[in-house]
Amino acid sequence: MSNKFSRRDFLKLAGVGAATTAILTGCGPASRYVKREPYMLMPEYTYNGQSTYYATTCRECAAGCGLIVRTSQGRAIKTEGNANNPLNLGKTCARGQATLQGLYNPDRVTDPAKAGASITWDAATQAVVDALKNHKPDEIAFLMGTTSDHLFDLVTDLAAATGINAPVRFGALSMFESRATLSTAAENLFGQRGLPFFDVGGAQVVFSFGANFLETWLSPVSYTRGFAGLREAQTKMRGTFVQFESRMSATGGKADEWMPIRPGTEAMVVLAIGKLVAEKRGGTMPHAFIEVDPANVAAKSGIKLETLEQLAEKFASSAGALAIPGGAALGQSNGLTVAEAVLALNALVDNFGKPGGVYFSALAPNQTEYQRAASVQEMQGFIQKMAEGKFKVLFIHGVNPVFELPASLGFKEALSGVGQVISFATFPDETAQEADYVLPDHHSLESWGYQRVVTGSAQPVLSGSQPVVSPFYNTRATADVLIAAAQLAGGKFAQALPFTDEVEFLQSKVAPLMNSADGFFSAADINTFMAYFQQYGGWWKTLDGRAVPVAANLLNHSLSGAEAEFAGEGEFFFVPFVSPTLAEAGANKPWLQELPDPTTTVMWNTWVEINPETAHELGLEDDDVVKIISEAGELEVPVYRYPAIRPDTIAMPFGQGHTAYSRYADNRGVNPADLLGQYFNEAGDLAFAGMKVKIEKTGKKQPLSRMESIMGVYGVGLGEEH
Amino acid sequence: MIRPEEIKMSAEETGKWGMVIDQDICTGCQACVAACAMENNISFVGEVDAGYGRSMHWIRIERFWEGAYPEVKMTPNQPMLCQQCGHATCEPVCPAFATVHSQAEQLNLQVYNRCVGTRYCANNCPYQVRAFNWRDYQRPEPLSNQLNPDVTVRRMGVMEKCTFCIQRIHKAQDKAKSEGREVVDGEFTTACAQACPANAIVFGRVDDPESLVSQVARAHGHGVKHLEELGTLPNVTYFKGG
Amino acid sequence: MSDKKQHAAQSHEEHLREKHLMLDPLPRGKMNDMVMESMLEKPTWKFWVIFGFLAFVVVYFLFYKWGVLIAKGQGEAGVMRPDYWGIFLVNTVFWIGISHAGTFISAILRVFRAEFRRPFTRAAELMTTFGLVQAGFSIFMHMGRVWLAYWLMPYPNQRLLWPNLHSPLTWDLLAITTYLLSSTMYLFLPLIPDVAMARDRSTGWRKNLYKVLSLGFRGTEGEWTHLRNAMNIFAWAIIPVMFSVHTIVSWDFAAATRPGWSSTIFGPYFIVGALHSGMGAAAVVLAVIRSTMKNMKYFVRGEHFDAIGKLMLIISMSWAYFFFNDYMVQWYGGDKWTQQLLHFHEAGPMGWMWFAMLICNVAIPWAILWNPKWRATPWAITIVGLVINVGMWFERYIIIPISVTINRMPFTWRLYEPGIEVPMGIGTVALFILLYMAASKLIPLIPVWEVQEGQMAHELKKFGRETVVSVSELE
Amino acid sequence: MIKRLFDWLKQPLGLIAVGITFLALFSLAAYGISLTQKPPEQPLQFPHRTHVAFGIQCLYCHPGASKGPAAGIPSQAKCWGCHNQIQKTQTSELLKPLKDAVLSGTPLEWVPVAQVPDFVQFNHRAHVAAGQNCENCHGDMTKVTIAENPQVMNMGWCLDCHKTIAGEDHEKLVKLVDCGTCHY
Repeated sequence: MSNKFSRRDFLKLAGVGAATTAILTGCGPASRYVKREPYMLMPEYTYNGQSTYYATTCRECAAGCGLIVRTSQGRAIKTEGNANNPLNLGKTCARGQATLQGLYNPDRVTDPAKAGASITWDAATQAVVDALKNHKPDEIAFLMGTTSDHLFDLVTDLAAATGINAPVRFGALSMFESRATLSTAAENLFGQRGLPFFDVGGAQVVFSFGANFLETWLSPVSYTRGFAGLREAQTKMRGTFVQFESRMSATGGKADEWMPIRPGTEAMVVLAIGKLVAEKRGGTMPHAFIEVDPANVAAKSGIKLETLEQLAEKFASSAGALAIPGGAALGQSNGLTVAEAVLALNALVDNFGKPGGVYFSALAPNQTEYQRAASVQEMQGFIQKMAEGKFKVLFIHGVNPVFELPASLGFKEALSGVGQVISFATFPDETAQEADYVLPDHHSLESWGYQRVVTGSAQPVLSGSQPVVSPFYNTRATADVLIAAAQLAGGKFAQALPFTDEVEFLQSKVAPLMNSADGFFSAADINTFMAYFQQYGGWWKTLDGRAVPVAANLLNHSLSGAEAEFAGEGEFFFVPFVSPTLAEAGANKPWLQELPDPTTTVMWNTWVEINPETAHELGLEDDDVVKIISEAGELEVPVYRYPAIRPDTIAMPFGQGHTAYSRYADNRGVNPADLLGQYFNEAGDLAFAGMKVKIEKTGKKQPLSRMESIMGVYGVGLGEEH
Repeated sequence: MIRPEEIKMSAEETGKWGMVIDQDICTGCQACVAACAMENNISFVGEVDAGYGRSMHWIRIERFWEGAYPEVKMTPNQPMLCQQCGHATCEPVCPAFATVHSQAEQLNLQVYNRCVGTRYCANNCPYQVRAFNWRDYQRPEPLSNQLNPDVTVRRMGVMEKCTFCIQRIHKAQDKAKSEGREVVDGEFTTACAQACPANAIVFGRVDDPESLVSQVARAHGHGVKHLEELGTLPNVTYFKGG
Repeated sequence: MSDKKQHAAQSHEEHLREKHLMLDPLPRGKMNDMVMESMLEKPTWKFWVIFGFLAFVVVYFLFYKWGVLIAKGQGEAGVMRPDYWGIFLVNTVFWIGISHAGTFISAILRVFRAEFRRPFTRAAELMTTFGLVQAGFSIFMHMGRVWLAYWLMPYPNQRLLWPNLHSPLTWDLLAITTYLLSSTMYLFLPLIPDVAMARDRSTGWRKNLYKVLSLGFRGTEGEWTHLRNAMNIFAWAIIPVMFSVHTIVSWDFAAATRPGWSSTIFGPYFIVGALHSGMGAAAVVLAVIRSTMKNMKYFVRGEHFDAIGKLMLIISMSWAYFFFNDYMVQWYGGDKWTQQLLHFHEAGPMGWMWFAMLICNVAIPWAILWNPKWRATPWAITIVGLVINVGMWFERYIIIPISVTINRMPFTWRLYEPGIEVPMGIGTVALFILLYMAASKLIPLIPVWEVQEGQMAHELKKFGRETVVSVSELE
Repeated sequence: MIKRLFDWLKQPLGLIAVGITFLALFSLAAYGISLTQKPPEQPLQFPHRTHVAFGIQCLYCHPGASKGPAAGIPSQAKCWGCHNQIQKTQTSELLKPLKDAVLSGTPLEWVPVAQVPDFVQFNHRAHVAAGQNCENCHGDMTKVTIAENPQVMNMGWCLDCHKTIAGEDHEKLVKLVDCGTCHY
């Protein structure tokens, strides 16, 4: 650790421990019972009782929002958005707010461990050294989270220099976001890799085909700001928002019109709207839309032809029309076609590069091309290699594949094919439990680093992280462990990472930005630059860095309007969706568990949404436990009679069902990924919404905790109506 | 005869601090709820108690349904928090003066250490925004490290509710005073307003016509104050929009 | 012929004497002995079994559970949002209601010289005091931080803080405290001559006890005058206290801003409700005393049940009137939340309770009490009394936890599921009975002097051939 | 029986027994009360008296008092700044805990003396800015070794001063006696 950054001299304060003695006052523990430790070395910039604020980056999801963390006497007290960061402009989502409950979670990994027994960091580092030295480069693999961050760069450098396998990034959110589909569609149509960015805020009419952009999709805070812009009444006309999806998401709940189209017909609906729009706009009919027959689409999708025409009219006549693909629409066998069709629809109204239109997301400052996380099909290949024993050492950081990947892919089983699994997990999660070594990384608020903002901001942003508190447990930064191990391993490893610690590595990475003229700040020397970098929470350019897609022959691209194929025998379309409050890794935070789901207001559990009509036909009531059976598996879950879901569709949130992820997550709810089979769309993303399932009654009841009143909201139990 | 323009509203009627909430852009994302819980040391209560109406949220987001499938619609999300009434129903019924009106800040105070737990205030609150500490809800170590030192930690048997982040008000006032100036609009805001990604919540001085909250209220026009007909003089204004 | 007539007249007279305690005098000493006997009678094993069982219930259900409640918080009970008030307050109102009958019988009937009251004023006054004890317990159980209850009392303190006199709960506290003190005094005053009588007829620790309690009462004319004056003053004074107590209790609800509660008629409605349950309870208590204690068949006769039955019938009718009035005005008001609440009362999940309340409070009393024969039948009256009490408990349950389910925020509506309140409520019932059982062994349950006074005043006179009951002024 | 007990108590031995019992209870209570009045056990017998006598200002070691809510306890580094230049520090038995703590890098765990309950949000800055001197509340530090509380810091004491200071100024009074000024 660099001596220049001596914030770790902080004392760990005993803090305002909840003493049990003060119960009679009804308020907190009397100060007398709190151990008060003064600083041994008080930092110059602080006074007792006064807060210090640090800028860092939120790592609850891969978006990379900037945070300002309030600390008081060495404890992190509150996270707020970093108002300077162009991505989130001072705002946060619920998960960002709850970061501290991860930092101070009672069930973190406290010490490095081998097979469950604590070891010293020296022994742990030696284990990494041995793993690196004693194996052939192609027997060593790294699996990392979705985030494109400094650690990924470090491992990439290491891999490039030593010939070990390039790190693979994966996360459940990227799986449910179908990132590969989005970028493949862009590549197919625009001939350029990149993640499309949809400027919701500038648009007048937004048609969203399944995109849950107000929940967890890509960059929720940024897209929510966009949505507010769409609706803002002062500056322009209030924008219209239409959502096409089979189950009303929290995003769909905000739509002016919600179109419950039949799952699998998204592609043809987009094409039909495209055809009608093209007809209204006149000119030659683009190739992609010729084949589709709107009347037929209307019959198949469940939307009336008049409605389709009205929608097309609205879309065609608006000055700022925008269509967004996402969510379950992409997680089907023809997901890529849907994405391409939606981009074609945007091309039709020629909104590329205009306010309220489609852009390529700005590439982050120290990045030359878009690097996306692995698709599930690529993960399948990875697992295959694991199972075949091609990897002797697997390093896992920032991802919990045993939980996040569908069980049918067999990641857990494949782990036994790997000689040595080294996990850097902060929490004793399901994957860490299977690992041979757990070398706990710091919590993100105790860590250095940077993170690329992949999408959501017009400006290219590199969000910076710094430790806001000293490490609470005997953890060590993974970058430091790898650097130390590489140095000990010597040879090409030492040459690949010629640094003394993580901070020096960081400096080497951000140094090229130091003198950029278009930067938010610049500095003459690296120490000043790093000081600014920490103070402002990163570095970003002042100019719009979004590329404008060029698609001269896009409209000649031929697209099939065929229905998606669904696997499985059951009578219900199965739509798993990411819990808006928990997402993939929020279940260990008690306050996130206690946040009501925005649509159902259920807390602390998993439910299955069934249309009340369907439930009536099946003889199901609220809280009845049903067994859901798919090809890949089955699970039992209580029913929520959800009024805004197609009668032929059922939906379940993803985020619960942990077996090991702190006391707040363990054995709570079920994981719908267990039901998913190995079906992919054309881009290799998982067809997570491409299954049909069966429902069986179990006769059991399990009351769901709801925030809402089932009486007041649904009139259940109020008696017959007058 | 007094003409309408001559009628001056007393400070009690206009209030001092107020909030406007734009339901049209509220996405129901719960960021405000989480921010509130983190700022104000609110306990979590666990699955069973949360499901039995004992959750401690100081702000909750209400949504109802209109129509039936397929024409079903979610009503605009309605964040419901203490309305800081100018003429609150909770205040007169407390036998111990634990919930009192702050003359200085025109807020409904809840003095935790004075509360004896009769729960009359909560019963009498037409907005049902008060939360009672039904049990001694535990924060296992080291979760307590994140407790905000500016906010009293409540224990079993006392009532609590949204304070409009009075600790932030005091902090801002103290800072302004130390610098010999008045508090500037936008210098600080409540935790919920600060977190809200859609900027649906705006907080500030409602007695200052130039403050952002007053401007937003004017720009929107038809604001709704909930259950105004009860004469509670709430200080939170809602815009349904749409 | 005249023999026959004379015989008929004689049998009529005998019939009157048999029927009316006041016309059936016994020698003073004998009557005193009867009361003493009933009190000093060695308790049977049954008595001890019941006493022990109740003591266990009190210790476990009331005090142990209360300890649990204090240690673990109100979460042990069924209260939550929006049902912040639950069975504890139902029980409070219920017990205050029970306590009203005592004062009604002993004060109002005394003031109005209703002669049938004489043998059971003591029993009724005991009900008042013991009922208030349960009410007090219940209200303290309800408090989240009961150890700070003294803050509700006005006492000088360095914080310069006083209780909030705007709050109906403060009024309540003052009213109930006043009532408890005055009713205890009022229980004690008429007890003095009887305790003095007992003192002269007992030995050992009892004699010492009674010596203290009788305050040296010897029965001189001066003492009697003072006592009568005191009792008269108290009788008059306690009547407004009694009315105010339940009116103020009703203001806890009527002064609140809740649909279904903001009702101007709650004051008299609650008073009548209180008398309704109190009369029922008095009838049950009398029947139990009559059947379980020695010599009581002489003091408590059919005529008393008949009189109480009539009162019950009248009170039931006025309760029905107030209920209808309240319902009507609430319904006519047309407020949408009140409409919803009224509908919820009848058709909601607890609708059965609403109908049961009407059956218990109106249908059954009306069906049975119109019949003089049934009225004079102790067991029938007992059943009616019990039924009315169940009905009145339901009424309070409907007014509190069921009504607060419905408020102006439908997002929060939730149905109340009682928890620890149930055993603790049973505990208060057990304590009430326990106190009664103890009292029956410690103090004369029949105010002998009052009966004797009545018997002295009553006379059978003959006007021509008619035998007429005449009552002479004693004072 | 009770009578016999009373009779026994009336004789001289009984009276003495009563007296002893009473005295025992009284002194126990007095001891209990005195315990609450004693300054707590500190890791180091810090002599305020000596430091004040050297002319060190309160704010030198407790600079937070003029800047924020907490006056603060000085860091060991601050102590050491002077003390490592003082010869006596190396030898003095009294100063050994400080030397040990600094050299071993372990914290000295001071026990707070002047404190208000957690439900009181006290702010030093406002009081210092209003012209209150430290000794008005904390007493004369030239007289004590370990700091002691010269008064019970209860609400009556706070209010008393607040009311006096507000005087006739209604606006000030409203602010100074508002519950929300200290309790939130």
